Amino acid sequence: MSELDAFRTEVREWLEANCPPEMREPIRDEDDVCWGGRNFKFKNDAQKAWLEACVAKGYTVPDWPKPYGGAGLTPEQTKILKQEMKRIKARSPLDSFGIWMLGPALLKFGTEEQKVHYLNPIARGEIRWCQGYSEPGSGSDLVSLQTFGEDKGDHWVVNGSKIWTSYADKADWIFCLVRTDKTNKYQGITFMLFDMESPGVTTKPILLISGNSPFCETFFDDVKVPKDQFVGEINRGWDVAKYLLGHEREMISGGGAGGDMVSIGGAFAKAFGKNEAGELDDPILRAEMAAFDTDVFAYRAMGERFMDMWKTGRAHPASSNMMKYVGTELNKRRHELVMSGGGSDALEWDSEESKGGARARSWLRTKANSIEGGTSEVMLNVIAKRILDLPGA
Amino acid sequence: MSELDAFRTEVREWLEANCPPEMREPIRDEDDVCWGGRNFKFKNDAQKAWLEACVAKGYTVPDWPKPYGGAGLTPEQTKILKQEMKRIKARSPLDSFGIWMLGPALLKFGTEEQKVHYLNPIARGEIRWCQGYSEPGSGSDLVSLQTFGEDKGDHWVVNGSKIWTSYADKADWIFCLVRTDKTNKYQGITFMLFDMESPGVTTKPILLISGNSPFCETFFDDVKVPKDQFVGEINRGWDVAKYLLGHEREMISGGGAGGDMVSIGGAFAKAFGKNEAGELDDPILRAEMAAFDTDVFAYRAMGERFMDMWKTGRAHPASSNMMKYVGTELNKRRHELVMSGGGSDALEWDSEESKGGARARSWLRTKANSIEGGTSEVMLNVIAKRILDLPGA
Amino acid sequence: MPLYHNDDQTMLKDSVAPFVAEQAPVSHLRKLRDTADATGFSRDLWAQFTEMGLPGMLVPEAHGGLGMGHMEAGIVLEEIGRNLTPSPFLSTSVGAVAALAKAGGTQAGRWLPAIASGEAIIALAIDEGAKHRPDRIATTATRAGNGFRLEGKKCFVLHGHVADMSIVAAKTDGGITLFAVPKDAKGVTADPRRLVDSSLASHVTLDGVEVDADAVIGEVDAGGEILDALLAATRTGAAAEMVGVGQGAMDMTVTYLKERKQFGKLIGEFQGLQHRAAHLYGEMEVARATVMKAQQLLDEGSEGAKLMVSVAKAKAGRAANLAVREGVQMHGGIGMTDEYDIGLYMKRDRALAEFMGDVHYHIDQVARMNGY
Amino acid sequence: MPLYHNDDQTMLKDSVAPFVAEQAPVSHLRKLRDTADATGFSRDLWAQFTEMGLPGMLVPEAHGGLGMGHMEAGIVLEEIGRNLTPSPFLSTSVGAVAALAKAGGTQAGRWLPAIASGEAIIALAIDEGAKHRPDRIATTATRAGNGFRLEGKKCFVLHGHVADMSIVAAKTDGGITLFAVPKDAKGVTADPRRLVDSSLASHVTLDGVEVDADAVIGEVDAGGEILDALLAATRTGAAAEMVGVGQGAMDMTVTYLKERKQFGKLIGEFQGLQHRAAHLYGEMEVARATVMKAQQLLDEGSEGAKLMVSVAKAKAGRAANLAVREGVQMHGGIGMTDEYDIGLYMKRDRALAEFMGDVHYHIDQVARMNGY
Repeated sequence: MSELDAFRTEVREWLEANCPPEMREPIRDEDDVCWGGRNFKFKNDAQKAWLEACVAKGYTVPDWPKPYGGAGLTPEQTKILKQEMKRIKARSPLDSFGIWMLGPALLKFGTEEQKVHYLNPIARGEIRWCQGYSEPGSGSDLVSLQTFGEDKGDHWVVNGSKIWTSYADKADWIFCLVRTDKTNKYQGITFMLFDMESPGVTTKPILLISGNSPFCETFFDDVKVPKDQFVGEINRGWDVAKYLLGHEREMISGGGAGGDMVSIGGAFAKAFGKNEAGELDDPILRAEMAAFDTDVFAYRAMGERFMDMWKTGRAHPASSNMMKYVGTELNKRRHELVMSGGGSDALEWDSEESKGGARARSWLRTKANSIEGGTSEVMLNVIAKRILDLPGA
Repeated sequence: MSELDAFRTEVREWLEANCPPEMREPIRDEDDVCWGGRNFKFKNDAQKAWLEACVAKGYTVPDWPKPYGGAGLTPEQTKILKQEMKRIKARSPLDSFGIWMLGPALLKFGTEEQKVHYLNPIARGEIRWCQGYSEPGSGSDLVSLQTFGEDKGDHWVVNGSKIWTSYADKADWIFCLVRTDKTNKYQGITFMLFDMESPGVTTKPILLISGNSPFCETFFDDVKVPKDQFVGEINRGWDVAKYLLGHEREMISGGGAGGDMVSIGGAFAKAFGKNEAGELDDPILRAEMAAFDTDVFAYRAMGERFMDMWKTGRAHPASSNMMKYVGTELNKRRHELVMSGGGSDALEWDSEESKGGARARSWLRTKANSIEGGTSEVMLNVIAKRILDLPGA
Repeated sequence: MPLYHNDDQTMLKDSVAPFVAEQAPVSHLRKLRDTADATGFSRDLWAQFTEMGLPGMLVPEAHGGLGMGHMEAGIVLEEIGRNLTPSPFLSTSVGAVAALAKAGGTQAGRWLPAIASGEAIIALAIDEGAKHRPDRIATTATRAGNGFRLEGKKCFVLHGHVADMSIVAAKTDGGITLFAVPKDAKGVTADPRRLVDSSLASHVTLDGVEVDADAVIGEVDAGGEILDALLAATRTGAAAEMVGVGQGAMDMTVTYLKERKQFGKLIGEFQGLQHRAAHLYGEMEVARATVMKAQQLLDEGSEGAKLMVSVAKAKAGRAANLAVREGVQMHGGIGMTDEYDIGLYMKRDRALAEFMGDVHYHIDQVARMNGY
Repeated sequence: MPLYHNDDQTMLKDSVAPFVAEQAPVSHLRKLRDTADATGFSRDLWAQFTEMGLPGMLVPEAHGGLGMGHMEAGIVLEEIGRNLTPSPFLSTSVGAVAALAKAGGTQAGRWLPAIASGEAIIALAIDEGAKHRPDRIATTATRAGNGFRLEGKKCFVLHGHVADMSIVAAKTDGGITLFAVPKDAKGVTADPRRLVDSSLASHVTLDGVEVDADAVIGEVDAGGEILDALLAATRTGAAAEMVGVGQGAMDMTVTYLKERKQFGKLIGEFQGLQHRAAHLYGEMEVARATVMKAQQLLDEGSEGAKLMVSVAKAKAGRAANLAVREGVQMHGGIGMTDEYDIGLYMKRDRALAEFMGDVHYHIDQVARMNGY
């Protein structure tokens, strides 16, 4: 038996022993997600036990080095762990922006001290992070950021506001782009970290068209931030932000916002019935679903190729923009078809049968796919300039 | 009986007596079209007799005033004449750029003397005109015209070249945009008329992807043009050209390049057969054809509304650009579907069964619809700026 | 008739447009929504509609209405669409009136004046499943005593929980028959559901509902033609409302393009967005012309109306859908917030798209009517 | 296996790409076309292909070939597509080889070595109508003497008039049987037609053609699976060629955008065109990945191959069609001239789109394979 096979057996046994049955049920709603953090309330004992078991093994961040709270697994081992978890339908023990975003930034740009200091609490689910990039009025245009940190020797005093800060009302700390040099429009931004309990920080949830409020507006009024709480270099926060945007896009295009890339027509054939020829009994919708399915299977192939190339450095650095563009547009189309297939049932907004309007709300939610993490228009600009090398403008 | 009814009866009788049976057959190819001109060879006696009969009545240009060779019909009478000709499937007695383009320009901008002098030979099919707008390297950008007419007192000396001059190799005269003032980029252009037999004029047909050569490159090498051969004002040729472009676009969008706006699916159902449910037996193609047909019927309604509004001055002046855009894009889609419906038969290029590759050649021809007379991109720019009033750039 | 509004129609528009914009703008919808209004529309507003004579505009003059046509109703519906105004106008004053006027007889005499006077709200109980399939009605009406006994389930019945009468399509021995089922009929239960656009539509159960013989609208077994009239009118009306929704969304978006700056420019200066906005404008103009053509053909009683009605519902559906999608996308993040109106346009468009047959249904009808 | 070319495949590409670009660029096609060549391809070029070992690249080593896979064949086909090179590679070296290798037996022994040595050109006589419907074969093969008698009509048979052998699909008592029909068989007439892309495809008449029992490829009545192998290989190959055509058209167009000036700017500076070019790039990348995935699954003998082959043919069809349409439009007037190459890309794309099932056919297959 190869080492990897041995590892697989070990993981399988560990999961069997440690993953509670409740944690093998599908996620039903937001409440089932374990976000961690100072004020997090576990939904039940199983959720808590599962997190603690994973923390002990380093399995909340299996590929991070052990000194930072990970399990130090190789990419092959990480893949096996994921496969085995998927096999038993284990829920993710811990989700957080700390794991997805700040962690990778610190691993790349952080000092050794910062890594130890910040990554461990993330891995243990003790500190929940949020992200502060966009500002009212800036949107896709990060150059126009206005939030300013005035240099006061050993600390900055930060004033301004952020928008689209995910779950800022529930987060403990924020990683945040703050202008620290007004003379340099393109640079002059620092990637700061600070506690959301700092005096002067307030948050206000934003109600979305889906009826949910996953985002906030966040206001900074003379917030004191110690001068050692930044990542990368002062005035070079761009480098960190760009790296993270690429990382986010990779996540989104690698499946996240791409949604379930499975056939849509097959599922609807049941709801619609079939005609004598065995075809879904709405010929035009059938045609649109078949065209969509064709695009889904094709996109899945591209996703595989992209990941294969990305991992081995063969992908064009801007190709994640293309994946993001194609994947998010496709996902929006999927949900238009889901609504169409669902007919008047799918219009229901709060009935029990509709699971509280789940289809309608998801459909509306997908409209943000092509806006968040860089709009489709920005993606197309980047492809045009950086991949096709089209001239200025 | 109303006056119009009486007119209809009169027209009907006249057509019965004067339109030869051969002239009631559908046009099969280019050869069947009567273009007139100095060197025109009639295909047969019927074609000649039909032209002469119409010339005598003023029916080649029925709505032009009688002194210019027309019949002086009112719009209502003109409509009746067209209806009656269509009823018996009468061919057009005379087609020409003189009738379609130069005529309307002269009627609007010409002096009385010019109208009498130029319009009568057009109405009689004696002089065949061609149009010289585009130049190599200018395309949609008429501001960059280079062909220059140097002022020599009583004449200009014209040097330069034109491209996309339709049938220039067969035309007798040309109406042509010539720069006469180099200091004014946006004005400084004169709408000149001159004889293609003038010394220094040469033409070279351009072979198109359809295999036809309806256009030429035309070269001017010290061509002498008398100073009275222009329309409108010197250095204000733009006004005339713009008027004509609008007129051309109106023609195109009013049906010309819009092609036959009839159901495409019905015709193909015969070729494909139907399934037990009576549906065209290629479900995806059927869906595309049905979506296309829906768009065709919709476009036809817009065409009717556009003409109703245009005639009574209710249409936005730039709405012809919108009609042109929508209509030409639709016609390209039609021919993609025709090719798809025709399958491998429609690929044939010169076989007898395929009528010399008629479908394939027509399909390729339609690709120019969204280029000639202003590209789709230019149309969209105009709509954005002039109708939606979007800002600069 | 030319395909633009004549002077009378322009006058109508000039009075209706400011009325709706002032009395029932988008904030009116928000208020109903945020107070979880249980009616689905404002009865005060309906009283104002009545003062304007709107509920009975299609009702024949003999029955106390204005005897106007679909072109005129479309003018009102476009403004309703542009302002996202909740109202029973489409079901009651367009769909029900078309059916009753076509049928004549007792029920027409009873309900048309009540519609014209603003007293009666009528619901259309046609659909029986999540998708519109009026050729597959399973609800049955069997002879019982002097009348009929109705058995079946209906859904997507707008205003079904508050309507004074519902027009119910049911299968009878020899065809389809339409019935006027009053609100208080025994065995009828309406279960209202809040929809994505905050309107209320009911699942209606007909459990052994007994009605008199004169509850039949028109003749027994001959409801097919009346149903066709109802469907044609309601579809065309929904299409007109969608033109209003699309136009409202497009106008908001074009305005935004002229105000919002990004990368140091007004975003409306970017050719990428300009071309998309111009394309949308073209699609909206096509939809508008198509809807007017359908209205004209209906008003003329032309044979070609049926085809053009399906074309109109399909085309208005595509164009309005494009308008709201482009609207949300071009607004960027703010377009995703509940505070901003563009998302409400997307929601209303979605509900109207489904009502009385979606784009796919009507494209399929176009194919069938052309023999393939 | 990762979804990119490995080192050996990259080496193959590095040798094939310059070879095709130098020996058979677009001007090569023009020359054949302008001299009204009656063969449909250059036999000299085919001899050069043979020197490179290309005709037999898919032929098993036991039969004198290189025993490579569809991924490798795709590399060659992409270059053929990019240069619009006329050749019998797809029919002979991909489609016919797939069928013969799958079947084995006498015909494999006879023809595979001849293909590998460049001596044999093979045509695929599958289609019987203007549209590809391989599940509705009407050509019959009835037992006669020691062999079979073939009766029927085939069309869209590329190289049919010059092929040394044609693979003919026919109905037999218990299924489909494939036959190797040699060029000189009595009763076969091939009527070559010039197609829009200047290639030659024949209408083939089989008028009582008598063949020996050993003309059967594989087993009698068991041709379905062999035909499936032929179709899967040819469709995937055509898709790979279309990726080449689309890529060639896109590259020409992007280059043009960087050179052509209008209104005082390079047209590639206009965001309207930039976004369309970027969108096209995305579609081409999707198509490329999909075609590679289909090749990989075919090479692995995976069950999922059939679905992915249809996805690939459909997706490559859509992407290449977009590439040539955008190519002609963005080139403007010059794109309409015969002198410029972009129109030739549009023509080749059209022929390939139709070959072995068009986009509609394959989208429909995707639906069927997913049970709806």
